[in-house]
Amino acid sequence: MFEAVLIAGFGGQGVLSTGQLLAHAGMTEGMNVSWIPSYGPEMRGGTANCGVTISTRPISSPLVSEPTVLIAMNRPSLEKFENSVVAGGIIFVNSSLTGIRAGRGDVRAFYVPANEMAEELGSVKVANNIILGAMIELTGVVSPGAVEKSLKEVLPPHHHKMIPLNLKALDAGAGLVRNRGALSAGGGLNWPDRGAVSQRNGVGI
Amino acid sequence: MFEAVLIAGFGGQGVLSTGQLLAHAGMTEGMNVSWIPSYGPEMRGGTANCGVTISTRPISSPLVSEPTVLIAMNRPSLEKFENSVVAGGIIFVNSSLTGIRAGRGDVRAFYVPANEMAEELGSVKVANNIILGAMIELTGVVSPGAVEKSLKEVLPPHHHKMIPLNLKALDAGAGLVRNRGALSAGGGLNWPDRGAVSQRNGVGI
Amino acid sequence: MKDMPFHYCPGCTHGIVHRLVAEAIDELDIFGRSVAVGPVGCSVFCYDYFDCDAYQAAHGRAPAVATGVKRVLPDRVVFTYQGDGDLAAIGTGEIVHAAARGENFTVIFVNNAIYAMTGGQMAPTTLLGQVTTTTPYGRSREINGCPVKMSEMLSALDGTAYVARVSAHSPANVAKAKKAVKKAFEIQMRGLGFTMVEVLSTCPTNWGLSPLKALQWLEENMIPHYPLGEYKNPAEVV
Amino acid sequence: MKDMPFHYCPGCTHGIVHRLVAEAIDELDIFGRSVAVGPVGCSVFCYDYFDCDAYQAAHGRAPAVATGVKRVLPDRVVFTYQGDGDLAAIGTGEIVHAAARGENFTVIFVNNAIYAMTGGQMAPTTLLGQVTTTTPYGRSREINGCPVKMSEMLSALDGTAYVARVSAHSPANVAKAKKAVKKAFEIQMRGLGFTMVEVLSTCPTNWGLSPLKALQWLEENMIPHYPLGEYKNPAEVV
Amino acid sequence: MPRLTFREERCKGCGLCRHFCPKGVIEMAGHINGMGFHPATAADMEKCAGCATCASMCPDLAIEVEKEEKRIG
Amino acid sequence: MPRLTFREERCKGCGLCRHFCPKGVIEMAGHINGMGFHPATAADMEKCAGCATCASMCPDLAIEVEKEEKRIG
Amino acid sequence: MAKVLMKGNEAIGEGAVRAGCRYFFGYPITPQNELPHYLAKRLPEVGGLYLQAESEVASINMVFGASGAGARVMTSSSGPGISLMQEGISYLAGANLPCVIVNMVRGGPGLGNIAPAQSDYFQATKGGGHGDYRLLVLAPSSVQEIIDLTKDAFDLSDKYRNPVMLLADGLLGQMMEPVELGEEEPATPPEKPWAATGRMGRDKKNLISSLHIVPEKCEAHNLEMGRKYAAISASEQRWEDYRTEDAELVLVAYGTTARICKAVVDMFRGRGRPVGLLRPITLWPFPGGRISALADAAKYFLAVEMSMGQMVEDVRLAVNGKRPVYFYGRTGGMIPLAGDVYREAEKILAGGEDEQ
Amino acid sequence: MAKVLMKGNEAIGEGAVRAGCRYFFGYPITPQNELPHYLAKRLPEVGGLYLQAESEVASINMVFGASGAGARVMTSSSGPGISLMQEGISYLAGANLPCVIVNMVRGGPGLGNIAPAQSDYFQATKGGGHGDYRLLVLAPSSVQEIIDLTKDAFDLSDKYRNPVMLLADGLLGQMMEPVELGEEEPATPPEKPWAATGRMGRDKKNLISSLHIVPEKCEAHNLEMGRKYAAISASEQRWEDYRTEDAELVLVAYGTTARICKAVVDMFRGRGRPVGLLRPITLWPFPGGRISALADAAKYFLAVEMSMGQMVEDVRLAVNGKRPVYFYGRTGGMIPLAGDVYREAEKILAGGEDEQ
Ligand SMILES: Cc1ncc(C[n+]2csc(CCOP(=O)(O)OP(=O)(O)O)c2C)c(N)n1
Ligand SMILES: Cc1ncc(C[n+]2csc(CCOP(=O)(O)OP(=O)(O)O)c2C)c(N)n1
Ligand code: SF4
Ligand code: SF4
Ligand code: SF4
Ligand code: SF4
Ligand code: SF4
Ligand code: SF4
Ligand SMILES: [Mg+2]
Ligand SMILES: [Mg+2]
Repeated sequence: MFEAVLIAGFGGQGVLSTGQLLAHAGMTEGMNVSWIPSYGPEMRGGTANCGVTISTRPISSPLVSEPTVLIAMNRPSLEKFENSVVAGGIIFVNSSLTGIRAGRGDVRAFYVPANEMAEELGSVKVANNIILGAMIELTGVVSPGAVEKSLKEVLPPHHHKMIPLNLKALDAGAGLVRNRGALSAGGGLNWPDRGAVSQRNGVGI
Repeated sequence: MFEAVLIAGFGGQGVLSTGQLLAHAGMTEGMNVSWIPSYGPEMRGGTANCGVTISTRPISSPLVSEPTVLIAMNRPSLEKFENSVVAGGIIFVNSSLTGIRAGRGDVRAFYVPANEMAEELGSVKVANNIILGAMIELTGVVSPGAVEKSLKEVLPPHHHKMIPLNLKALDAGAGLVRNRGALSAGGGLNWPDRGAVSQRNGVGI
Repeated sequence: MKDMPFHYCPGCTHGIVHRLVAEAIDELDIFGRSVAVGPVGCSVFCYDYFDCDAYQAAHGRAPAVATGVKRVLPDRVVFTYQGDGDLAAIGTGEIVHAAARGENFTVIFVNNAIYAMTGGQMAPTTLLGQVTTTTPYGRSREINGCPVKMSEMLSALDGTAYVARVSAHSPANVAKAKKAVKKAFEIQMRGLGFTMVEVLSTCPTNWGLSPLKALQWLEENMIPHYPLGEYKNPAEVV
Repeated sequence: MKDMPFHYCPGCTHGIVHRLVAEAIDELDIFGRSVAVGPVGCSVFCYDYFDCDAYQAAHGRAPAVATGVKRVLPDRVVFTYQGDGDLAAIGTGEIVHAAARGENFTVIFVNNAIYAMTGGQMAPTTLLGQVTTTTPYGRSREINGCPVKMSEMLSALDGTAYVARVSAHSPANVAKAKKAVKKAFEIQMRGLGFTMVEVLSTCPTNWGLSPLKALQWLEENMIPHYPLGEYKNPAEVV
Repeated sequence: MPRLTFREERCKGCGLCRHFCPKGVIEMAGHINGMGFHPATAADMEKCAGCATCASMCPDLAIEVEKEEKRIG
Repeated sequence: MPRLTFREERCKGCGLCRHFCPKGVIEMAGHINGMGFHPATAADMEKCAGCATCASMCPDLAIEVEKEEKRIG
Repeated sequence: MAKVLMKGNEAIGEGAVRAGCRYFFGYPITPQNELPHYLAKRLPEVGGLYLQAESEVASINMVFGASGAGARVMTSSSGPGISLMQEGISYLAGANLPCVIVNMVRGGPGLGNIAPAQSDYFQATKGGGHGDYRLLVLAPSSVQEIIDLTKDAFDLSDKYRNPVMLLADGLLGQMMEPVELGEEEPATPPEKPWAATGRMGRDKKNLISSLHIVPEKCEAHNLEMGRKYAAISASEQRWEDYRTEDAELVLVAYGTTARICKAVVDMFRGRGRPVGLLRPITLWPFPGGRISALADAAKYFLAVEMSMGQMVEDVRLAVNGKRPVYFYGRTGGMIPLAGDVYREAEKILAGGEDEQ
Repeated sequence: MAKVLMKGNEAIGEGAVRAGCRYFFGYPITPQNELPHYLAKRLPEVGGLYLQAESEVASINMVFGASGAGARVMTSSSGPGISLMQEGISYLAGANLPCVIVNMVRGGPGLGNIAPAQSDYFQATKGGGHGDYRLLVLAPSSVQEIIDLTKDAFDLSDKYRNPVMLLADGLLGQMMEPVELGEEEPATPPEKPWAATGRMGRDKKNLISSLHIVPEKCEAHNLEMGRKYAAISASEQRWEDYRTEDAELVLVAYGTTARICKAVVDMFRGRGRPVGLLRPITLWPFPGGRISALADAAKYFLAVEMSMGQMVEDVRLAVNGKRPVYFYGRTGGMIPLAGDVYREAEKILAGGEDEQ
């Protein structure tokens, strides 16, 4: 098993901690893992991304230059990284903040209106976990149980009260996958207009 | 012609400027010259020395590690440098501040009670020029005229009033040599007791 | 000011201070002969916004760079723009001696009580008790000493012509800040010596506060320790 | 004090200051737990004379070195001995921040208005008009600014406990200097914070004056610019 | 009536303008701009006094106020 | 009578002791010491008050004054 | 024991605490900030001190004082800050003081950027400061190795009374990997009878100094240091051989680039082609002996660095003309990709590349 | 024209003034003080400015500002001070700024002493600061050459927009020799349209910066610098061949040691023995091409330095295993004597010496 996951978005969207959660879950399941951020000065507004490698064999290079999975939390991320995905790879797109579709035909792309779904759940902050839930449900790279266990370790104690909400988000993402059944590459999924939150349940992944 | 002259004494005895005067005179006469100090922090009390090389051929190394002439203005200088003098070389000793004699048999040594002579002339500061005068008279490495010319260049203008005194000192030194006639190596010269200024004319060089 | 969006976080008062400087340059009509010397800190890209000729100085060394510039070009209007880490920590020697020499340039000193760019570490200006990434238990007087008051300290030097501390936490204070910045430039233009305007500023991101709460925190916590006012005026001006 | 002759020039008051420090250590009976941190300057060999454990710090960095020592060994009595070039020029950042942190050691600051060891160049403390090897036309306010008053400047910091300026130019002043040095050590021993004694001192060699004339020059020229007195006392002591 | 222009693409939704506007003119928009923020907008332009307080507190040069000739930002 | 000891080998002939001695006890010797200086010496020990002023101004720890138990330098 | 997921920077901090380091003096700079953040929390827990200095110059001189007083002490920075420390580092080396200095290298020169780089190799290994001195330079390439080498850094530093530099790049500092921390054993730093701690009745005074005003003594001191360096060179060279047994082409790379080169070696080996990697773990002393030995059998060498070519000089000195030595590098914060290194290596194997 | 007797340090000052340098920022340190003393007097005479900075860190950053403003500008120091300048030097190189930096090398490491040395060679030539940059390094060996190279230093610096270091030792700085100053010609520094002087109506703004936050751009900048360095390497290597025609043994030495080695060569030649001297004048770019060419005929090389062995690495890189390269050095302020070098050379000629 080998997955190289690239998670990218605006600074502040929590892409780094989502990656850490994923890496930690991999470690919990006894895999070799590495997590590596693109880091920048403190100022907000730029893009942030991190690469997580999860593998049954020792990891030689921790760099994720050719991801097997891309999670694009906003439009610039999709534009910047779409082409780096390996042929046959998977792209998850946060359709709430993207407004465009992936152009490649040799990868599978899924569109999740994560911001709207998250706001519905009660906090836009869990948008990333909605997509993460979908991703692990689809790829099986780690088990939901491992993620749940890791949440406790990764979140600082004073944030443990957020765990139920995070689990809900993960489950909502997984639900999208479970409910869609067979997924077709390029997924003939439509995506909502900006702000058209009411459509979100109709689209899913 | 090649002379490598080492002039050594207490800091403050003017050994560095005496060396500069000699080097300048050599330059004035169209020779290749170099002057090189042992330099130290500003504090007084240590020993200072400089090496002057005067040569008809280009000077490869300006270091004076094996002087042909040593001028020892005090006792530590004689002790430190006596052995470095080349066989057949010459040592001038300021007997006013030395109290010991050179021990080597393969060099010629001359003892000049320079401090006492200088005080007699009016200033202890010209002690070095007394020995310099003796040295150039004996070796002929530069002409007295060149030294006189150089004095004007080397002394800052506000010290030009000191030139006559310096010339007198040079001449007094030269006089020692002239008056002694043939000089024997190791010069059977006696030297004065400390402070026994009255004896000085009897000793000369 | 070049028309490009600032890279600062939402509500960061660096942007306000930038505008004040730009307005002073415009109002004094000195754009063509202005030279900016930028720091290392969140405002490291300030040269992108000030459209005049500019230098990106090493961390803390803007006053030395500005000295070099101004000594070569004495008729230009030179200013540095520096954070509190830049000016009050690593750059202490340079600012003290530029002030002592009475270097004839203007320093815009943005004090936000923190090293913002590097992730919210304690600065010499961090308040007692303030939690930062390097004072997780709060700044303690025993370990780190008291916050350093640069305006007071530099005013004690004979070389300083004009030193003022202003704040960006409310419209009225921004208006005063604007006057101080302009005055500093004017004094420089008259060749009267070293001028510095310290602007108390916010860092919502590293303080962990909303932009608005940050302004309040500034008012309630910083101003008592860093009193506002003009600390020094040149004899020629008083 | 080790019994070896000082390397200082005739009449140099560094020797007097050395003796005062040694006497304070003796009288307080703290020799065994004293640690000296020496500078780069004419007193670079001071570790040879103080017979306690010692450090030879980089030029200007004695306060940083002393910080390292004292933080590891808080029950020792640590002092730095620094010249005006060392402390007021290259070491500005280190002295300001040691003072600001309230580091609990003592600084003996020997101000002779010149860089002596390197041959008499201008120091930040050199007086206006004073001729040095790098101000051959006399120090000018326009080019070099005004002489820096460290005791005044450091007193403005909250971290300083005791700051005094004394002089070595006459027996009465030497007696006062001795009291100040001893008091500084005592305050350190009580853990009250940063203590500094600035001693106005002569450099006959680089001033180009006889030892006696140098004392007079100090009295007539330095003291008017550098007023003597205690600039700061800890609350606990006043 | 004074003219108030929001340069939406520069706005970071910090809300300082809204807070300091003495007339309650400004609100945050429901939509998100290119940088991902809810931009400020004039909800009730009628009330605007043209005092430019909003512009003076805007850290992002996102507001232009024109009142007669006066122009800030 | 107080005892005054000059450590001649440390003396640099600066003359400060002579200048500050309130009783005119001290003179510079005619001879030169190992470092090349004319050392200070007690010319008229009778007059010495044992005040130790000389020692307090000596930069070279070259003077010891003993007066009863007191000892400086 | 359970594994922990840790950032490289934090791993240095934990490694240091476990090595008995109780004093850290530093000044913030990206990309090493997680280290001071970690220690600011962690050191007080174990009775230690995290002190933020006013500058890197002050930091390194505080280290001088603390080390002289006998403590295990560390500082950390990156490019610009390390440059500011050069005088202090030279003083530490000259005074025979142990300490650990971390350089999380970023893109240069000047302010450059904060992305990972290896362009401070010369500065670290040849002496960025003045005078004849050397630092021991350790180059980890995984978070686990960071923990292990941090401990070794303190031990080596005390053993030889010499500063040790831990040289990594921003990527290693920021990266997270699972690490095995092991049992926390009490560190046992050696006695330091030379430390200047106040005499406290000791017969002779201790002096911490790098001053030797008499040239003869200064030379003797340098020769003494030279003997120490020769001993270190003889016994402390460390490296990892990765599939070099029969390699025709030997890649030489350290730190992050070594990770990438391992992937390249695996790609070649997967295709049955004899390519290996020599990974220097000590950059000084450089494992020149091992490289020289490899040069007897291998045909080509390729140094891969995140720089314009610095370590390659040491590879050339070791190979000493026996075989061609090629160089491939990215710089300014760019990281070589395995594919690019692979292509470069293929060109060499095909014999079509000029040595440069 | 009449000759003048001048100290090396003063000669730098006069050379600088004649090269059109009007700004000097510096901080005192032995053994270069005669240079600031000279300029403090001389610069005001020609309308220039001598400004004493509060430290070497401030000096080099003042140089940054003055150079950015278009001036010919210089600073000077020795060992410890030069170490403190390393961050600033890296910034200057990164911002493509011309300037001349003098290092009158003294004994190290640490405070060391003030006697002459050559132990800052690595620092000067490999980059004591962080990042991939180079300084041009010129090494005069007589007072006359100091005058000439000082002028060249400014020209090269402006030509390549790169800092140039004049590397000498305390002995050269303190020594006096007669020099021919020549006519004082007005210097003609090139136009500097890139200087940040205030726009004064200029269309585009000028920015002096070493910041390239985006790694791709930082790499491009480094590659651009790399091309510049390649051009310098190709056209600016300078050396003196002294009786190398038929030399079996080639001594390699610069500065003061080259003077001594000339005496050694003369001693050998006087006895009819084929010994020569290759004197690098540029230490970077190092005249490796010339040495490599000599290695075709010569049998042995002996590098002589006042250090523990630094330049010898560059000699080895140039010789690249073709011939044995020996080293003889004194350090810590000690100066090799001609007689000692002679004996060392004789051992090599007799074949009894191991390469080390
Ligand atoms: C020599 C050096 N040391 C450290 C840094 C890292 N650094 C960059 S910005 C900064 C602090 C900035 O704080 P401040 O000056 O207060 O500016 P702010 O970001 O708060 O506006 C530091 C420490 C650096 N770039 N160079
Ligand atoms: C980094 C560095 N810069 C410069 C020097 C040279 N230096 C030695 S002592 C000194 C100045 C000493 O002046 P001060 O501190 O006033 O002491 P004084 O000799 O007057 O007692 C200088 C500049 C040095 N050793 N190290
Ligand atoms: S980190 Fe703080 S100072 Fe920096 S841009 Fe953000 S709010 Fe402003
Ligand atoms: S140079 Fe001046 S300070 Fe130094 S020892 Fe001599 S008199 Fe004292
Ligand atoms: S101009 Fe004044 S009234 Fe109008 S929106 Fe702005 S702050 Fe409100
Ligand atoms: S103050 Fe400016 S940036 Fe903030 S919300 Fe208002 S318009 Fe937007
Ligand atoms: S003790 Fe007093 S009276 Fe006696 S010699 Fe000394 S100064 Fe004069
Ligand atoms: S004061 Fe001391 S050194 Fe000076 S003359 Fe008197 S005894 Fe000698
Ligand atoms: Mg700040
Ligand atoms: Mg001084």
